[in-house]
Amino acid sequence: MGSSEPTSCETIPITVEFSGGLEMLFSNKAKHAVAVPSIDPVTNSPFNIGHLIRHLVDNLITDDRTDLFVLDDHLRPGILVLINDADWELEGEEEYEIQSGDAILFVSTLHGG
Amino acid sequence: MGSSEPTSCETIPITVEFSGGLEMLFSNKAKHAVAVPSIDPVTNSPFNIGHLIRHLVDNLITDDRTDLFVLDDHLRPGILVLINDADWELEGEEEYEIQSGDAILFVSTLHGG
Amino acid sequence: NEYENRRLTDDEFDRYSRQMIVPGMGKEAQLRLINSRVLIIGAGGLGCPAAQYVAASGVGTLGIVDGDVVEMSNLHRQVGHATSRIGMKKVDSLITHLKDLNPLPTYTPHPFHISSQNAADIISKYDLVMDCTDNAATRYLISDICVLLQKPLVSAASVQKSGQLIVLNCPPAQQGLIDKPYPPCYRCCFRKPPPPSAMVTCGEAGIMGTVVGMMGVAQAGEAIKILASNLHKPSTSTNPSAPPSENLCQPHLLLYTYDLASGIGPYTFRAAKMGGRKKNCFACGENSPSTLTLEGIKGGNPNYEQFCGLNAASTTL
Amino acid sequence: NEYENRRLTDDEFDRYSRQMIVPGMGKEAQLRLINSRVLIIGAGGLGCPAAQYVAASGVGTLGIVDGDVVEMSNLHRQVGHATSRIGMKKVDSLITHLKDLNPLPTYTPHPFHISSQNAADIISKYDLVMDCTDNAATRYLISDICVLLQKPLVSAASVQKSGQLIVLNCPPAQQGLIDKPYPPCYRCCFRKPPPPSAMVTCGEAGIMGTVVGMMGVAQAGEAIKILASNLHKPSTSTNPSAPPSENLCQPHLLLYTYDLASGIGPYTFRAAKMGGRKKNCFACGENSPSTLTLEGIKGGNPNYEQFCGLNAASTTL
Ligand SMILES: [Zn+2]
Ligand SMILES: [Zn+2]
Repeated sequence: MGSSEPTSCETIPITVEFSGGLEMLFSNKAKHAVAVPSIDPVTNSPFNIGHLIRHLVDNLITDDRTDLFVLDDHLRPGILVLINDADWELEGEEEYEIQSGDAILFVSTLHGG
Repeated sequence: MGSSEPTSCETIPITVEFSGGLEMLFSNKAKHAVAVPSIDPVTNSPFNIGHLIRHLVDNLITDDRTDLFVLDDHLRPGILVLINDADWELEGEEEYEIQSGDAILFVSTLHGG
Repeated sequence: NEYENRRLTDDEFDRYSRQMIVPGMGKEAQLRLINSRVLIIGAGGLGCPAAQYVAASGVGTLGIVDGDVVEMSNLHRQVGHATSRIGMKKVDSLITHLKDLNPLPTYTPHPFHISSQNAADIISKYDLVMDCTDNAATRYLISDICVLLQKPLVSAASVQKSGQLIVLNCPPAQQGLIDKPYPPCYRCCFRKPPPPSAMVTCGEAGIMGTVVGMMGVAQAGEAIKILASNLHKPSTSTNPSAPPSENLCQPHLLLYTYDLASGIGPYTFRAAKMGGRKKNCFACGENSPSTLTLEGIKGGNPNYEQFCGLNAASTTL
Repeated sequence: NEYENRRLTDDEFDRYSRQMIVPGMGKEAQLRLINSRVLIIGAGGLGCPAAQYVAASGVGTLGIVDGDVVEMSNLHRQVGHATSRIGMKKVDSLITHLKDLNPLPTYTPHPFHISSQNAADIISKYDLVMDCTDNAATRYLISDICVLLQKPLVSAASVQKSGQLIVLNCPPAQQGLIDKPYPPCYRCCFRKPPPPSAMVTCGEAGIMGTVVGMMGVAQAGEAIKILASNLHKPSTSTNPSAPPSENLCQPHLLLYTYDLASGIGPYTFRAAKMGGRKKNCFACGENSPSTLTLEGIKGGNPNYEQFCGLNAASTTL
C-alpha cells in the first residue's frame, strides 16, 4: 500500500450511545467508547454508518435478539440515528463516513404511554 | 515586555453559564461566550475566577441589582460555582486560574417548593 | 389587544396569581391560557399528570379522549384516577378529579377511542393537541390530522425506564409548503414504525410510574408555554407582537433514561436536534396534498393498522 | 433473603404488576418498597406530586409533615389538593387524595411545621426523607438531622422557572468519618445560605406549576429507586447482594431551566457533579461530632433562623 493511503488496521475512536431501551441489548450500558477501522475490511471503502451497524452486531451486542437492532442487514425501522446530536437524515444516513470523535446515538422510538 | 511573557491584551475564550434564576441578571441568557484577558490588568497575575467575577460585573451584567451576584467584592453566598461541571471547591475556588475553553457555571441555590 | 375586553375575575386572580407573577407570564399570558382549548388524547400514565397541570394552569377548555375504563393495574402510575373509580370510564374518572382541582375550565369528555372516522371532527374543536396515547398507529393518525388541520402537537411516549418528548408542527404551516423552513410532523421524524415484534406496550413490558409521570408533566409544560407565549402563532403583519418561535422549527427530541441502579447523571436527560419539515414527507412534504387528505383518512386511506403491521401480526397471534 | 416469609397479596400483584415486570424491579424490589417508610416534609408544589407517585408505587408507610392549610392560590400547582378542601390542613387534604389513589400504605399525618424541637423524633421513624419544603432554614435543619440519624435525603427546590434536585447522605455514613469517600450532606454542597434579600419564595416570586411538578416527580423517582434497589444500604459482608451505590458518593445536582419563549434544548436539563463529604463540614466532617449533636439542636444550637439571617431581616421589615 502507498504511504498516503490509510491501512485497514488504523482505527478511529468514537462514542456509541443507546437510548429508549436499546441500551439493554448492549450490556445495559448507555455509552460505549468504541474504536472502529478507518477503512472497512470487507468493502475496502471508508468506514460509514452502515459498516458501523454491522460492526456493532459483530462486536458489541450482548443480547441474542439481534433482530431488535438489525433486520435484513439494515437498521430495523423504528430506530433513530443521531450523528453528533443531529438526525442522520441530514448527514447522508448509512453513507455518512465516520470521523474521529463522532458521537453516534441510536434511539429506539417509544410508543407507550 | 519580554516575548516569553504574555501581554495583558491576549484573551482566552471561555463559556460562562447561569442557572437558577441568575440568567435573569445577564440578558436573560443562560449561555455566554466570553473572552477574558489571560493576565488580570489590575493585579498583573494570571486571570482567575475571582477576576472573572469582577469582570462579569463590569462587562456582562445587565441588571442593576448587582448585589444579587456580588457582595463586598466576592460572590454572594448561595451561589454555587461549577468549573467544567465540577464543584469549584475541588478546584481552588477564587484562585483557580482560567484555562482556554473552560465552562464556568454559576448556579443560584433555590429554596422554594 | 385581542383580549382587552375581558378582565380576570377575582377568583382567577387569586387562583393564578403565583404563576402570573413569574417573569414572562403576566395577565396577558394568563388570558391567552384562559382563551385556549387543549385536547388530551389518552387518559393514562401520560394523560393523568398532563391533564392535572394543564387544568390547574387555567386553560379555558380541556377535552379528553379515551375509551378505556380504570383498572387496578393502572393506579401505580395513573394518578388522576382512584381506587373508588375502578370500572368507570377513564375520561369521567379523570374529569371528576380535575373539576375538584380547578372548577373554572370547561371539561369535555370524549369517552371512546380516537379513530380515522372521528379524529378530524374532534381535533378541529381545539387549539393544541397532546398525544398521550399508547400505540404507534394512533400516533401516526393524530399527527396526520394535526398536519391537515394545522394544530400544534405535543407528543410524548414512555415504556419501562425510558421517556421521549417532542413538540411537532409548531407553529403549524399549510401542508405541502416547502419554500421556507417549517417544523416537522411526526412522520418527518419517525418515517417508519418498528416491526410489531419490536413494539412494546406498557402493559406487556412494564413502566415505572415516575418515568411516564415526568414525561406527562413535561408535556403540560410545553403546552402551557406554547399557548401562554403564542409560540404556535407565526409572526405576521397583523400579529407583530408574537415572539419568534425560536428553536421549534428544528425541535429537540427530549430523551429521558431512568436508571434503577444509580443516581442522576449527565446521560439521564439528553436533547437531540431533529430536522425540520422534510421535502419528501408523506404527510406534510412537497407532494403530500396528493397523498394525504381528510377525506382519504375518513375513507380508510392510509390504513394505519396495516402501516404499523398490526393485521399481519394479529394473523400470527 | 430478608423478606422470604412475606408473600405479595393478590391485590398487590394486580396493583403493582406493571412496575414489577420492569427489568431491575421484580418481586423482591416491590417487597422492599412495601417494607419501606418514607417521610415527605412539605405538602406543597413538590410534596403533592412526590407523594402521589411514592404512594402509588406501594411504599408501606408514608408520613407527611406540613402545618399549613390549603389555599386557593396553591391550586395552580399543588395537584394533590382540591377546591373543596380549601381551609383543610394540607396533610389531611393530601392524605384524603392518596388514600383513594392507593389504600394499601399506612399514611401518617404530622399536621404541624417541622422544628428543631420535633425534627429528630419524627425523622427517626422513617427510612428515607424527602425535603419538599420552601425555605433555607428548614433545609439546613432537615439535613443536619438526617446526618445525625443516618437517613438518606432526596432534596429538591424550585422557584419561578428553575428547579434543582440532589440525593444527599446516601448511603448514610456515621458523622465525622472521613477515612473513605462518603456522600455529601446539604451543608457540604451549600455551605452558606444566601442573604435574606436574595432568597425568594414561590409566594413572592412566583412559580410555574409544571416546573415544581417536574422536580416533585423526579424526587419520587429517586426515592423509589433508592428503596427498591437498596442504594441506601452500603455493601457489607452481611449484605453482599446490595449493589454498589455507583455515583451517589459524588452525586449530580440536577438543574432544570424552563424557558417560556423557546422549546426544550440542550440547556434545559443539566447535571453538575458535586464533591463528596467535606472534611471541614460543620455537620458531617472530621470535627462535626463536637459541633453538631441532637441535644444541641433540640436546645436551639445551631440557631437556624439566625444562620439564615431571618432575625436580622425581620427587624428591618
Ligand atoms: Zn412531515
Ligand atoms: Zn456535610
